[in-house]
Amino acid sequence: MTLHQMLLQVPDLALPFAPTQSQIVLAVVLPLLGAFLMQPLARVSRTLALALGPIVLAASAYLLIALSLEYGGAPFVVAIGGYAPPLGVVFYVDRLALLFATAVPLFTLLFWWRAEPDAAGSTDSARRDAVMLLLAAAATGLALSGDLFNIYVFYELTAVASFGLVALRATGAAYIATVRYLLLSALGSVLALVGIAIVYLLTGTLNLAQIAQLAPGTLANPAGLAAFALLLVGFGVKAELFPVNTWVPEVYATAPARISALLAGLISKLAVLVVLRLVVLAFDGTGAQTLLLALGTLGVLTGELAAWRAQDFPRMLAYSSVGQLGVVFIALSLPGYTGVFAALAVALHHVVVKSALFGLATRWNGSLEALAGAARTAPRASILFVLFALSLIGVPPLPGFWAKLLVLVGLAQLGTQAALTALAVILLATAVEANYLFRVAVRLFQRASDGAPAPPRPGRFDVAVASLLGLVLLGATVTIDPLSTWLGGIAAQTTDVDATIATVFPTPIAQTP
Amino acid sequence: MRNIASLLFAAGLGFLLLVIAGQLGFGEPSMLIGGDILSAAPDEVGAANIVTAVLLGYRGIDTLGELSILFAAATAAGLVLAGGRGAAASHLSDAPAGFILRTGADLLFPLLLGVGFYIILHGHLTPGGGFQGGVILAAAFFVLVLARPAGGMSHTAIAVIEGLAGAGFIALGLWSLLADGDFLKPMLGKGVLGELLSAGTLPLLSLAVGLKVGAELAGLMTQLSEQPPPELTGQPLAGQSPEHTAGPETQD
Amino acid sequence: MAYLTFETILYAGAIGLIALGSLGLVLSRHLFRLVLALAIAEAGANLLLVLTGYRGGAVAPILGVHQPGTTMVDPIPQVLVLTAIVIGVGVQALAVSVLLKIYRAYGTLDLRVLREHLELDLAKAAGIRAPGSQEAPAGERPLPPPIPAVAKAAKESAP
Amino acid sequence: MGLDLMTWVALLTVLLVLLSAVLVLVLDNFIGAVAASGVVSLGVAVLFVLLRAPDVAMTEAAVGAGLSGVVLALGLRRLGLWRLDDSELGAGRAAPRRPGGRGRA
Repeated sequence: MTLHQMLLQVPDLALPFAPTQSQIVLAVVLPLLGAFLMQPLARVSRTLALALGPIVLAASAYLLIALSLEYGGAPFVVAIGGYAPPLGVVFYVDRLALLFATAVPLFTLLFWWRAEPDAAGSTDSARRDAVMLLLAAAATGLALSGDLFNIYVFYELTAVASFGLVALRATGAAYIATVRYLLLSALGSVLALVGIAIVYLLTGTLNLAQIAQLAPGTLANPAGLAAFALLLVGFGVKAELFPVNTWVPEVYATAPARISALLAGLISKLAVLVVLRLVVLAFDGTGAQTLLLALGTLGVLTGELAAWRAQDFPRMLAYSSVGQLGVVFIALSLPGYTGVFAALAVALHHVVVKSALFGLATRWNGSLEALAGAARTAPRASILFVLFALSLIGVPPLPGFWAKLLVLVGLAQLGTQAALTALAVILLATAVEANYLFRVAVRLFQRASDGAPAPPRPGRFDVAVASLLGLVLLGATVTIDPLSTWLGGIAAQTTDVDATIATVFPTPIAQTP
Repeated sequence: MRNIASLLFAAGLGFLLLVIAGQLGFGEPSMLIGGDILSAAPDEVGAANIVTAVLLGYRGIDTLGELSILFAAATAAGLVLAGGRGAAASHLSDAPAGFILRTGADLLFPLLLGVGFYIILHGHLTPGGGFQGGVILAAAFFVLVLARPAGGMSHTAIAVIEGLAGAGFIALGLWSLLADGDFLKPMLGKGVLGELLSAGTLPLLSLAVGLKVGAELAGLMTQLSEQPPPELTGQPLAGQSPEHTAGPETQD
Repeated sequence: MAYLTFETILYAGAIGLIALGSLGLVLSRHLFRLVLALAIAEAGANLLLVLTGYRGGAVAPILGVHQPGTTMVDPIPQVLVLTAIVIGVGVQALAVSVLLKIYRAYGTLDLRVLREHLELDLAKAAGIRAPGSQEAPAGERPLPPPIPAVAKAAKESAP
Repeated sequence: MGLDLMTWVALLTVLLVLLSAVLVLVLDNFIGAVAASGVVSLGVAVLFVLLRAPDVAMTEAAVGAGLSGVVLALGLRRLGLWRLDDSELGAGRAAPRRPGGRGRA
């Protein structure tokens, strides 16, 4: 039996609590409830309040995994409040949504605990835990929602929760970074809201499946393209899209590294997921593709060049993250199945790699020079860094290579001038990437100069998380064949727009008002 | 450099909006789902105010998300304002209010409270509802804080109310999930359209929204008003070292 | 005067507010002004959204006030705007809180000056030896403890 | 001109709102700017009434003009910006001198 079959097969596990489909809302609602009750609970018992977050996240993860096992094959729809779509809000749960939704509580748990012991009082600790839970709830909702405005609400919640988290270090620099991030993000939200207004005016609905149904007749025009541009820039702020990514280096350099790991790793991919849904369902015209290709290419170019010039570890990672997400946007510009497949591959690879690398940056938060000779004191972390760097560059047996190859092949097949330019840029960026990552790797393994302060050692927990993610990466290397079949299946299901519409509206609804 | 990029961005935005201006038909919306909701809402939800019916019924999860955003903003503001110093420096700023303000507050507080609850509980009948009434509740509470800055109860009360009101909203949703299989489905009878006791659980949801919004906003304002004024903080604290004292340098 | 209809006037108003707000966000260098500009842009977006649901000659979507069967405006954009307004004020309050902390830390809200502070602080925290700098890397630098005046006042207010 | 009353009111309100928005951006006095932003909110609330959105108008008036004004005024008070004008603000703290001249963008 191949892994692919194993992943698709419905196991006969006797689950102690078998959730029904509509109970998937609990994955969003339980963290919200936990967040609301956190501060009152902290006044009663500090221990209970400390345990509440992990318990709620574990319950949420369990629920989503159980649902994936039970209903993981075919997509289904949950109408919230029981109002039939398109009148009410729906959660559209396909394999892609379940994959990302399940990742949210798991990754939040990985980066849940603070690196520094809690200096602040219990009020502060409860507040921080509450905001973390809100972030998890919002990100889960972002993965599951099938309604444009509902997505906007969850996106805003993700944004506001991350403002609170990136300011946690309470330094002046962190506050400046936070307020600049906040203002840019709020401008993006205004633009996204204008985009939503235009889409609503053109189609008369907010349900994504119904928008997909109406899109050929209503959104394939300049006004539709304008709406897409506004939505893209709006939701692109969190996805580190080129012109609206100025917040990335300063925020990731000033926020606690584990928060950066969560934001750069998973949360940015959920914004990508929103853009992916929009591209697949509503805006698959050439105009939208050209826009994505152009912004993605500029992102790769600016990100990797800035990473090459960066002098400190967190900002190097931040700029490299901008470049990697540029590749994701380039992949999304490829039409249909190819694009979604390639984009998912690059995005998932980046989730694993960047989460681990930012985790290591909890202690390696200084300049690159200070890392000289770190392999002597922290051999495992150094070896892990090299592993992730190799995969990030795209050295053959590792998954990063296959992900990048998918994009390159797709671009070559498209063969237009712009696509070939993008291809050249990605290759150039790979060379730049190899240069700066090797520079760090060499520095890690060189002898420290005499008299220099000992290079910092990453904490045991961060190394454990990185090792876990490294194992995931190696596992993916070994099982690359079934894995790509599995991912291809997800991409095929995601791009099957007719099936999506049929799932949300089992009985066809009126096409025009 | 960055300014040029920003200007280009603003110009692009303006151009974009101008281009679409001619294409959009304002004044004749398609009413694709709007029309359906207008005809279905009285039967499905039972609220005379259809905006409230959509807000708490059809799009109830949006409202829950929006309450969470307000909660996140208030909590994050609390984290920020308390950041770096352990706990908030409380009640430094304002001397006890004068007699007139205190008497005024005593009169105003119950009045605002009454108006707030009236608006909240009539949200399914007339314009208004949880948000609007909640703002008035927050104003009532803030008047009290202004008049008696040293009321130590406020923080605990706000934290408890905001937590329990939010939990109450979710609990109503969970009740219907367990009893009927759908989250946030209206429970209880719909009643007679236009009466105070109608629209099922909608007034209860409205109450939860009102209390939550009121508590969040009151908390935000209290936190802001308890910050020490600048004359107490005196000189700027961080970001200074000898080299910082040179004059501004032109950049960009 | 064919262009001066009710809808086009409101559309122009909404676009004007969004444009003015964005312009303020782009050009202004004072953080407090940026927060105000943001509120303007938000008001414009909200106006545009409500406008999408407007229908000429229709009444507000409340039953029992008008004759049954009267055409009503689309309620959905109104709901979206209600949500957006409340989100906006939450974000604004959070922004003001961060502004207070920035002002306390640096004594200015001028964005250009703050950006230089930010670059310098980041370089210092990361231990990058900027050329000409005599300082040793400072490592992470939390806000210093409250200054004596504040501590004194706190002591006095405590019972 | 063939404009009915509602259109006239809309036109005047829009002009008032846009004028106040410009004032928000150019007034040196921050109290004035906050007040102008309150006028923007009130004007927009009037427009919401004209657009048959009484719920939104109530919210905008309560939140935009009332609450937001209080939050901003509290902020101004705690920032000590009650009287200062724009030109003094930038000079409140001197700029840091970047050692070694030009930094990275």
